[in-house]
Amino acid sequence: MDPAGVFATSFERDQALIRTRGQWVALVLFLIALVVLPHVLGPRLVAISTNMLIMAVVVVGLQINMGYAGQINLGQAAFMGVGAYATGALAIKFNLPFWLSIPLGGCAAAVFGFIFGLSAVRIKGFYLALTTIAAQSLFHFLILNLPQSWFGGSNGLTLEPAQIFGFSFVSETSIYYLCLAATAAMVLGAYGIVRSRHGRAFVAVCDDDVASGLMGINVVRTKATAFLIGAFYAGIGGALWAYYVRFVAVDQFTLFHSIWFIAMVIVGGLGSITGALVGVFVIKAIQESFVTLGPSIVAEFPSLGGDVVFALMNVFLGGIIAAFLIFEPRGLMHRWNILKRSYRLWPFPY
Amino acid sequence: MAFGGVVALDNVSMAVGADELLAVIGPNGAGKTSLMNCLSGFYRPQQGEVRFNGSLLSGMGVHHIVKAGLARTFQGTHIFSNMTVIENIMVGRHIHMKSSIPSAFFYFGPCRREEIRHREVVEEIIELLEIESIRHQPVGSLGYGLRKRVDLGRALAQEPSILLMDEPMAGMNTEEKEDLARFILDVREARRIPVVLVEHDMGVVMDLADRIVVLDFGCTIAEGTPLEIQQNPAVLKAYLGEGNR
Amino acid sequence: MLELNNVEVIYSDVILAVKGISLAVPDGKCVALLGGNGAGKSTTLKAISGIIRVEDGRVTSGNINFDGKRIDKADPTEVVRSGIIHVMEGRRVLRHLTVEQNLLVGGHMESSGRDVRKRLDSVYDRIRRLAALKDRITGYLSGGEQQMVVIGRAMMANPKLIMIDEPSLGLAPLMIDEVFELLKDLKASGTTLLIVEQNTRVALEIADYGYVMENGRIVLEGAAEELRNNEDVREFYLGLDLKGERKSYRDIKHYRRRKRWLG
Amino acid sequence: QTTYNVASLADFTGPYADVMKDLIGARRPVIDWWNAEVGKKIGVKLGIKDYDHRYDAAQVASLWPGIKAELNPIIVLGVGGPDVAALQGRLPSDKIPMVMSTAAYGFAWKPDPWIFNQRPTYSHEAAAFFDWLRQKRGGSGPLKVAIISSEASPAYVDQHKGVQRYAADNPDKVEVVEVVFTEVQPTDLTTQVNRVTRKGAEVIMIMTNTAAVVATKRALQSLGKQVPIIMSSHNGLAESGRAIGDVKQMEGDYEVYAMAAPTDAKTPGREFFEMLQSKYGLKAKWTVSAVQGLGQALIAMRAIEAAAKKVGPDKITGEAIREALLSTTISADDTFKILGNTKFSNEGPFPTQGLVASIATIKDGKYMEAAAGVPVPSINKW
Amino acid sequence: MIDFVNYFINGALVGLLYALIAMGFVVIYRASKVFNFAQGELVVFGGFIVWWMVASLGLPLSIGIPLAFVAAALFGLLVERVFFSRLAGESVFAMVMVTIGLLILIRGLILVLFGPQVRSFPIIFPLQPVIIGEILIPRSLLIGGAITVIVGFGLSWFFNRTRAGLRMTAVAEDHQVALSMGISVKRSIAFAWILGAVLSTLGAIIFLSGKSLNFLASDIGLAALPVALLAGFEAIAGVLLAGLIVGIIQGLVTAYLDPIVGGAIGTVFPFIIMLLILFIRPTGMFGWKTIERV
Ligand SMILES: Nc1ncnc2c1ncn2[C@@H]1O[C@H](COP(=O)(O)OP(=O)(O)OP(=O)(O)O)[C@@H](O)[C@H]1O
Ligand SMILES: Nc1ncnc2c1ncn2[C@@H]1O[C@H](COP(=O)(O)OP(=O)(O)OP(=O)(O)O)[C@@H](O)[C@H]1O
Ligand SMILES: [Mg+2]
Ligand SMILES: [Mg+2]
Repeated sequence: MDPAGVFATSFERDQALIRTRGQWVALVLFLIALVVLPHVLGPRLVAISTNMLIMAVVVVGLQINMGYAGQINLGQAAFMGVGAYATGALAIKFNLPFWLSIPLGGCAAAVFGFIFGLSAVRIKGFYLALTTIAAQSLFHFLILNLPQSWFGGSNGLTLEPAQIFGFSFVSETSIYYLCLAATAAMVLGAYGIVRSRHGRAFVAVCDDDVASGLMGINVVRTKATAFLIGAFYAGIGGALWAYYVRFVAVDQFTLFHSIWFIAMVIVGGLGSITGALVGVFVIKAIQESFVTLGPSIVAEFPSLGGDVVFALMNVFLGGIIAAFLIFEPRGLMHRWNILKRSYRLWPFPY
Repeated sequence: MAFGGVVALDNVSMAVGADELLAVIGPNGAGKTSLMNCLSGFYRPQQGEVRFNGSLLSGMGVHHIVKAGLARTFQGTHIFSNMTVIENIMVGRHIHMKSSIPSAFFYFGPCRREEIRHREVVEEIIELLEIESIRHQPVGSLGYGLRKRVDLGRALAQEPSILLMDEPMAGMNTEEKEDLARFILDVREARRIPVVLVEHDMGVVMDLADRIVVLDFGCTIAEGTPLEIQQNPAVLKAYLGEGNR
Repeated sequence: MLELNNVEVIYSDVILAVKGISLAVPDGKCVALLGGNGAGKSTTLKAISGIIRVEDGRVTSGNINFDGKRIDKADPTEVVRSGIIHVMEGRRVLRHLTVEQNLLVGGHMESSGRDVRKRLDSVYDRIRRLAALKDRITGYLSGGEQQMVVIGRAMMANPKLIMIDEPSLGLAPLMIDEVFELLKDLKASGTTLLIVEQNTRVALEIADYGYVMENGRIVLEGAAEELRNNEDVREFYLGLDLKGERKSYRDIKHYRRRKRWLG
Repeated sequence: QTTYNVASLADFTGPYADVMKDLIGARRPVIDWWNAEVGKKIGVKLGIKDYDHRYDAAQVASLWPGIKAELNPIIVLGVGGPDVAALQGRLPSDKIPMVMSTAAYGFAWKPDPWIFNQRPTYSHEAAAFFDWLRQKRGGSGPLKVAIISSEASPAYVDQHKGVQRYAADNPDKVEVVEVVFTEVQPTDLTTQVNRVTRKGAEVIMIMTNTAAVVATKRALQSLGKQVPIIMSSHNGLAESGRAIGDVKQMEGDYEVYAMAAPTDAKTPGREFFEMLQSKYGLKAKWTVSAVQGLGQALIAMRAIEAAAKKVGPDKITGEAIREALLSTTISADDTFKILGNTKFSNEGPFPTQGLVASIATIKDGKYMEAAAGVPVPSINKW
Repeated sequence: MIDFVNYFINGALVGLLYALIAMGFVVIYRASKVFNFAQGELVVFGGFIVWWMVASLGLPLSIGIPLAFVAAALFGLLVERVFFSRLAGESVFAMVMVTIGLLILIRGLILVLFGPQVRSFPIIFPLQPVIIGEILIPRSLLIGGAITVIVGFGLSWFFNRTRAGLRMTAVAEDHQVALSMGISVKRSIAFAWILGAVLSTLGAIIFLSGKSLNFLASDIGLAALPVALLAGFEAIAGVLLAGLIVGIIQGLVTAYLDPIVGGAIGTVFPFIIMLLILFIRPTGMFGWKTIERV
């Protein structure tokens, strides 16, 4: 939003994401920071950043699905898993290069998501959202019970590093850049989608699906599309994950992971792509600092005993999320918007 | 059209001519909204059919009927309250926009051009309805009257070839009704489309309508020009009441 | 009995919707609150009933007194217990419940089941229509029928003061007469009324006193009689021309005619 | 004296947080002991640092680069599945070997290992038990086995798949009458247990978790049947006994693993443990987890010793340790008889030959060894 | 044949247990319109309270269990006080999201308060099964099933026939309207959570009697979810039928299909049934239909 006194003079201007020079500068600086980050930070932080980037893709997808189209999605981890497995299988069996197998992994997840979304033909509201929980258990069941030669069954899949022109993405830094590029593209795409007619259709369907039907929006298709997009993002995230860890197993994609993704969306704020990114950053940062801090606390105060300290960490983490929900149920972005609004009105507060 | 034991519409036949403003009136619960719902495909009549320009509408999916050129406003508010005014009206443009998801993903290019093109149409409507100042406000925080105006704007954005309006004036004061009446007349003038209007404000109906259909308990009890209707004893008894001429 | 002094209401900490209004509703009288769209009428009612707080709004200054007690800090439930019922705009029926269940909810403060039935019968008695509809699911009722349900529900609580937001909204002429008949009846039986209404003509018929709001402020007030004869009210709210004839909607010229009292 | 670092992965906040106290409680004193009594002599000092991996592969993956940078470890002490999952692709390029505490998984059974399990897979251990029990039973027919498993984790699936493979290849030795699937916390297993006992199951294998053991035990009790249950290290007699309220109720059941059983007997392992207790501040209790920690740490220490001998104390690298692990036999005495003679090979992450298992049981209400040095048969890959 | 009967009866009883857990979802939904994702955690928490009272403090069952119910109720109240009292009137969606935070929090709390160890849950119902001919019925499930049926019909009566129940239904319909009628939304939500916590504790007792307990037992919440969906969120007595359907089908599938498939198809089957039935009845068998009016 513009500060007081700045007015949009054209429609392009009005629609642009970035409107003032200050914002441009900030964005460019941020991107530069992301690019030079591996050269400044230690490898642990780079690894964390890579992790965040992958999560960001998944959570941005969930944001479109949940924050825009209003469909709680408890299957995001499963969709991510489908992407990871598809990518893994394609890379191993057909030797596809990563720049093909990653998008195809996304597509596989998208198809899986779309199938669940299609139940919107009949099922509505909360019931629809909760059917995604079936995605989780189906995914788990299918992977473990389909022939081992397809997806490795209980053995999982082991991948070779991503390669291009003889360069392989083995080092932490190279993987980081791979993920950065993919995530940047996906996030930009997400901004595009939510600003287009599709994004509006999502919000409309979420607000009032009867009225949006009568506005010419194909409600079922829109809902299914929301799942499709959410799952596509999850799939891309899963594919990146597959190349990052280079081993894919069902227990890397559990319901509990989905719940954490949802927590990230909530903390960031529903209905904002930036919010999703903020949510990933905040939760992941807290989680990682606890993990890092924990052993040092135990080393400092051995009398406390490891398990107590660590259990307390869990409570902290849960408590922080709960606190967010109580004091800022609409997420960090909401608070930020209010701040911006008062800034815009400043110096005339009301 | 019946719901369980409740017969909402019973053998109603009517026709709207091109460029005609047809008002439908009737006491509460007469079936006016149900009629609108049948027309716009939201209800599927158990008997009978709806035709528009010769093509059969009944049985088509709701969003197909919209694409065929039928737009409507709602009784009460069925507006997307989490969206701003502009976004709401842009939703009305949905059927005219083509961009696919991949092109939306690569926003810059055709998708953006399309957005801007349609945005211009929307701005025209905003100007027409004089809601410039609330353009960027979320509709959820607007008063009832303004919402109804946005609702109309959304319908207009569909560039319909027939417009159904369900109690557009409800919740407005006289001045605003006057404005809205003006808008309706303007639209009719500019677009030359038939309008079906359901309204309880007799002043509005009598002044604007070319022809009036009166429903009661799902049946047509009268049909005619405003003057004829005003004199019709059945209508007086069922609807207007003495003293509400 | 109800008094507002310099009340200010803010939504989400930024939108000032009501900018310091004062009004009084005397015992047993009917007061009408008029005004254009977005003037802040509904907000005022919500501030009185306390519902405002669940919409992220706040009364930031001024005070609201009812029967000598301050209620601007009170919980909505306490406000209702003290005898004020707020009928919100938009026919908020409990959609999945039947008409009768809706009414029973209204009578939830009654001490015994028998008393509730008694009230129920008296409401059915007053609003015959509801008796016929009593087993229908309210979500499927027509707009006008729903309006009757919410008024009936408010009556079930046997309040001292009923605040009704746009009672005539969406009602057929005959029905409006019926509803206002009902309100008159209520008034005659001693219930105090605060009505927000767009249908100025009928509102001023029943009201003893009226306030006109614009942009969050009260711009005009006076006895109903006075208002009815006020030139501006006549033109903008009653739609009469200078001779007292109703203008035809077809003849309205298309330009901004609105005269504003303030800002 | 050259100082090297050992990274110690542990699950403090995940699902196995409860056994970690004993596991890592045993690792640290071993290293202190080694520093004092062995390292000093050969001129090597080891540091150790714990990392919380929450038993989550994602966490391991994000921890690992930091561990490398911060600690530059020459060897890693791992716990279970997630470590293997997240690191098996990386260790070869990082040239750091990892020694695991738990049994191996089928999915990690690949040649050219950088990951080393002191124990074979759960299926191997189970097979060793079945052979032993069949011999003890006598007679000729195959041993009829029922498996209670779960699909909650791929590791569980791996366990029963291995046994099924063994049974398929050795129809004369083992017959799997049925695999029953349950949830992590079964509601009730009476009908299922009734069914498998009627099918003639002579032993029920449960290597998933204690909840399944308890539910099965209750089912057996209510049916009045006496069919022994065979468990593994993580859900063994002590844990299950605690979970059911009293270890006496586990009378006649067994646990099996390719390590010494933590019985009260004065074994060399036990003596070593008590020495650590008195001299090196070991706080862990004498449990299977502690034994795992001891065994794991000892393997790592002995490998470092061997590497130091080969390349010199100042030139130890992860690679050298791996070489040493693949080329030397770590004798049973080196691990205070906690493990048998251990000889890793290029074929897989665990010794494919010459392994022995211990079987423990509850007899007259007392935890004791039922057999030791039971040979582990070989199973084809599944 | 006798096997079939056995699987059938056992499946039905397990189904009733699911129904009891699902009732926790439904009750909270019916009184506050909040879908509680932390239901499984509530069960585990209830279980730990019982364990703490009976096994750890060593109170006799007759004192320990009532005390555990009281403690659970207090916990439910605490949840409302801490988490929801501030949110009254906020969107339902926000409240539902809170339950996800709650899920994570309760897990942490359980770890801190009771530790990660697997605990032995006290034997509340006698272990000997009821044996009728060749049919063998676990006693805890049988008694639990009976309790569930009674509780189910009782609660159904409460919500559908009493004025207090109606009041809560009103809250679940529309928080704002309820407030405007002077109904305390907070109190209704508090009641919902108290009831939910108590029911969960009851569920834990039946589920865990004589078994073992640690925080992974919360998976029962997941198993009960299809039951709640199948019945419809508003249907309290309907949950009983849904539970029976799910339990019986799951029991039979586990017995006859699992060995054929060689995998745990029994665990996914409830979800498949749920999807199928939702396709026929989109708001569950007895849930309120979505009212779509314009
Ligand atoms: N979906 C439905 N299910 C059940 N009954 C319905 C449904 N839709 C309408 N009805 C019933 O049909 C009758 C006609 O309703 P409708 O909404 O068409 O009236 P209306 O003429 O628009 O009245 P109003 O002027 O009050 O809006 C009412 O009695 C209503 O209860
Ligand atoms: N929940 C809300 N959040 C933010 N702003 C609000 C909210 N509700 C109302 N407003 C703003 O407060 C102002 C007054 O609104 P209010 O609903 O009181 O008007 P009204 O006089 O009742 O209008 P109408 O006759 O159209 O119902 C409007 O400008 C509106 O934008
Ligand atoms: Mg209508
Ligand atoms: Mg209003």
